[in-house]
Amino acid sequence: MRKENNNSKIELKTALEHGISSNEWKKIKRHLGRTPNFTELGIFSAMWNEHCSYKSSKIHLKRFPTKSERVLQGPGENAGVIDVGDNIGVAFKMESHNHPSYIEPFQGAATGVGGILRDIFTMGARPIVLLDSIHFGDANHEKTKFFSSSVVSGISSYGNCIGVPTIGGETKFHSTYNGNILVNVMCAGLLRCDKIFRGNASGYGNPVIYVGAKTGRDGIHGASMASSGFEDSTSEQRPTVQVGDPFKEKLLLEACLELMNSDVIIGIQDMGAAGLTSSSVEMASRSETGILLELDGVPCREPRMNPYEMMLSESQERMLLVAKKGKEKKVHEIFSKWDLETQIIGEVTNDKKLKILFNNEEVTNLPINFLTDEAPIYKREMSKTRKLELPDPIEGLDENDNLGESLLMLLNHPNHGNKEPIWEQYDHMVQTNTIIKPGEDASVTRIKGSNKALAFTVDSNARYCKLDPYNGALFTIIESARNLSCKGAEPIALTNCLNFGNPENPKVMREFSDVVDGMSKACSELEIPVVSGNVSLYNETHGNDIYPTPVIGMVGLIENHFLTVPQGFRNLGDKIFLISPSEEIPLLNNTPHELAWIKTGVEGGETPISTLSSAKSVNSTCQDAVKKGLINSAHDLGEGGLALALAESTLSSQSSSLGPIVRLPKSCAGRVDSILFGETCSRIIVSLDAEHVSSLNEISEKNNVLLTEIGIVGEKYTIYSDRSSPIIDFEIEKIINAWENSLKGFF
Amino acid sequence: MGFAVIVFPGSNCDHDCFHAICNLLEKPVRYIWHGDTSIEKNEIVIIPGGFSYGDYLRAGAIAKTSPIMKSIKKHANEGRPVIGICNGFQILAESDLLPGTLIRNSSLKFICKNIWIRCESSHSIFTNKMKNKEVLKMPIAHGEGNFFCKKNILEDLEYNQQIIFRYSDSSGSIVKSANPNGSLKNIAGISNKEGNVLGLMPHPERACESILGGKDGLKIFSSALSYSTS
Amino acid sequence: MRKARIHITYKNGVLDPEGQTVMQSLSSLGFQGIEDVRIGKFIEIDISSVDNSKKIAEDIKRMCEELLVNLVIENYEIELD
Amino acid sequence: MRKARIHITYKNGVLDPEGQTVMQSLSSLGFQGIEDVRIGKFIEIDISSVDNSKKIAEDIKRMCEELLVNLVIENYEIELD
Ligand SMILES: Nc1ncnc2c1ncn2[C@@H]1O[C@H](COP(=O)(O)OP(=O)(O)O)[C@@H](O)[C@H]1O
Ligand SMILES: [Mg+2]
Repeated sequence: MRKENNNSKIELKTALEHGISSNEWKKIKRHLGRTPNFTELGIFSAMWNEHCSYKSSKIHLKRFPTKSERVLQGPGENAGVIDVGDNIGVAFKMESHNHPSYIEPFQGAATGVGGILRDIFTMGARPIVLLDSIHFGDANHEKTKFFSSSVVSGISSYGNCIGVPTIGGETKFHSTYNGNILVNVMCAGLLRCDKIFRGNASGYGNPVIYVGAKTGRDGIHGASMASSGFEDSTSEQRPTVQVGDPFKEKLLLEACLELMNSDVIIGIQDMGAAGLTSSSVEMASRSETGILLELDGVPCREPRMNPYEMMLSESQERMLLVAKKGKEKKVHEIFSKWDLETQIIGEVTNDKKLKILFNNEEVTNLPINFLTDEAPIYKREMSKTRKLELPDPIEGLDENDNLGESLLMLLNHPNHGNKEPIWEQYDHMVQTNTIIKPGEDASVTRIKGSNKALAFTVDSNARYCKLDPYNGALFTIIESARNLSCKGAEPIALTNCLNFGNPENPKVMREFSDVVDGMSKACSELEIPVVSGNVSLYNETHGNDIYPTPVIGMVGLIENHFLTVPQGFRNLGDKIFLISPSEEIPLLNNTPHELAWIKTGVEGGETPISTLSSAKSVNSTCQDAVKKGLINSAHDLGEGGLALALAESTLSSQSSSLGPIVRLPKSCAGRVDSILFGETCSRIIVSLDAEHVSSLNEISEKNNVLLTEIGIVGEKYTIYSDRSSPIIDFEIEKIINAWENSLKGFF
Repeated sequence: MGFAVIVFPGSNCDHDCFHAICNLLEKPVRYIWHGDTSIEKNEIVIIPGGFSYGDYLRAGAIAKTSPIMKSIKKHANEGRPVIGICNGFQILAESDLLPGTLIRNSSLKFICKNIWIRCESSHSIFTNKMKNKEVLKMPIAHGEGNFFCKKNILEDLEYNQQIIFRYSDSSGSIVKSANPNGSLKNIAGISNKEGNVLGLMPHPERACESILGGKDGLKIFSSALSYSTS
Repeated sequence: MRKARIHITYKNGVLDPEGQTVMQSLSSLGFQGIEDVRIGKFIEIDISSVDNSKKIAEDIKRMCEELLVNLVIENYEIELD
Repeated sequence: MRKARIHITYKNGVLDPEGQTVMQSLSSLGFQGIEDVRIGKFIEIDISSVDNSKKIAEDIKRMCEELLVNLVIENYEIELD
């Protein structure tokens, strides 16, 4: 607990301890014409830190395309909203909870879920799905199992209790996250397009109401913690851990949605990081008003809490709302029905200031716009763009290695093994809409009361982004769009979480900028706007920055939910085709990155890309084929290339006795291992009944993509090259056995 | 004649049950808030799944103190049908409307997946639309579904034919590998001695449409309905 | 202000899956000679009351029987400061 | 055979949602004057060991720190019979 009170004179040293730089400190004193008191300093530290102000990233994020005919709300609100027709809107966003999850993985992950849920229902949307992107250290690192199992139980305990299905996600292990795990959670909800709520504090004299859990000393300095790197001893940060209460959140969710249906509130916002401070300031800022808070009314969990602590507490499951004057009673009634207490703690004012009273004393008086619009923005130094000139990892692979063994090795690796132990712990079926379950390229949820369905995917590819940030980011967006297309969904918008190292390192800032450029380019050409997102910087330990890890969460629209397909093979005798770009694929791009990394630990070579126009054509071809009901399965080729994709379509098959019998096309040149495991952008394998082949051909020609017949669905996993004896020939069992238990003990 | 879905703070399968009855079974259904007390005599009560009161203390423990529980007890004691699904089963066990108790899964983990259950007799109120020993496919989604009771109670359950569903494999064999949570004797659902109160861990309301993987769940609701109307 | 401390433990013969799992994990961590692990609850209740100890003790007992304890599988013990 | 009894409780200032919810529910059952409810764990471990008390106590301490207790948010106390 902080000993200073509001009368002690604040020195630069204290400001520095609060993460306020000496220049910022000067700026504050100059603008105010005085030295801020301790509570005010706390408020600055919260508002001006990286987490709230985006001071290092803001100038870059402006480059994202954020508009389309469907976008009803772009970045800047609690969540973005898109219009999917019939007055149905989808609100969605992704949030990181990396640092809290490293300190206490169960609670950190759980409260991460809580935070993103609140962002969604404050928009007036009922949350319909959660997805998680989780990155852990090397699978053999001593702490990895502790982190992976705790994070998954944390997500599961919170999401399951609330009753929002976790329908998808991604899980990766890599040594770059040994000292800094990533926990990103995405949530989407449904609302009526004509009833979007925003975090506004308008109407002078309207009451400001506090609702939800009591305020404790949780996470004081949590927001600042999230913005500074880790040192060895996390023990000093321990008392700030926040414990989540999913039950209270469920009550808040139901009460808020009921409230929003009753025409009594103006605006509502979650007290997330930097709690009461950021919620009140941001609401006033959006409406260009002021707020007067009387902190004596704040419900406190602990005795003798002072204004500084109340303003900075990060206790979970709390909301701030502005109601219409005279409707306080109605607000109170609705919340009490849900066993929640409300407390009026202030009002909207017209002086554009944040004023705070405590014990009849004014403890804060700060101009709102100085806290928000005039918060520092940095154009951080960047090193020159430089592709890492690393050797192509195929050089380390022995051409004569047994190819079957290589496949089994991939299947047995935690990054590709069976993820069921994770998603079986998540209630992925509640709300009875999940029509494509986790374990696929994308998951699909239907919208009751309409024919529509939504497809969701989260993807990242840190290795490609490390090797080549611009193209890595481009690749990731293309991959997400392709994942959705495999379900027959049209990609319509995305959210993202940009997980990077220390922005004060010019190399990191260069990576950041290039990733933003790559994303922007892909988004504008594919016409997929960015509608919300989150930036997590200072992901580093001992000066080692993590690989740049932009995580993309993309939403796709399916007009007829009966027309979507799984990734697993369905019928014996179906033909297997490969859809790929018509442009010539340089052999160089066919690098078996994942296999090389698993076998030799080497990462290098080129990040695979395709032109955006050919990516679009491949995606459209698949979408059209699904929409016309031509194909029975579709699966994206990603890490591990063709061989792994075929294995996944085998493993996902309901029947557990169907597998590919494939002959590598003559047109494939180069080393066989590179053809089997090489990672080329924009390829999809589909299976279909012979009678639909000609129709598929027509679509492919129309879209100008290459359609290659590679085999049929049989009862084994068999691959031939040009010789008469197969190069891989496995019973399905063998594939299953290698894959099934590779994550034993991790979750 | 219709269904009433009880809503506790923290229920989260209430909407799903409502949807299943209203749109798939196409029968009348309404919600009853846990703070209310009136149940119509001819209503079939469903206590849905979820985490009533966060499942704090013990799953279902706090819910049993809600006002509606008195009315449910009365309803049950008058021989009218009550179905507790998942958390609803836990609440019924806590309220002594059903014997035994549901403790943590033997894996200590929450499990959500499709499983098979076998209906032990087609004579009960809730299985009269099924064949004897019919095997049904249905999801489970729980962390505390491990049915436990004392030996003498288990004997009573068997003797009185109160075991309505057991976890089985797809062919109907009651084997250990088909038991997802460690329940005694693979028990997935039981009734009270009179047979009008059913508790089961699997979620029939999630298995009422082909697009979600099957319609077996409807049979439980329609059995209860045909009993009530007869 | 009075303080009640309540210990809730499983009855003999009741399965304790959590205790069993913890026991296994402890053994695999290398701890030897562990014969049994039982995991119960420990509840502390603060009461401000003008009632006498007897009344408070009765209240606490009722709390246990009505809510805190599942008498089918659990035992409890109350200590009142 | 030795018996260790371990009490695990939340650290001061850490939210105890379970305790808070139980407190509300006790109040709505009509119990008055309840100021706080905290719910912790109570673990009993039986050890058959030829070691001396000091060694056993050290072992139990290590069990707590390595497995039983989440030191970030919980405190513990050990009693050894
Ligand atoms: N953390 C998770 N939560 C939910 N679902 C997951 C999670 N991790 C993986 N999955 C499911 O398993 C599938 C395969 O996972 P993964 O191997 O990580 O993805 P990819 O095939 O994109 O490399 C994902 O598409 C997803 O549906
Ligand atoms: Mg993927």
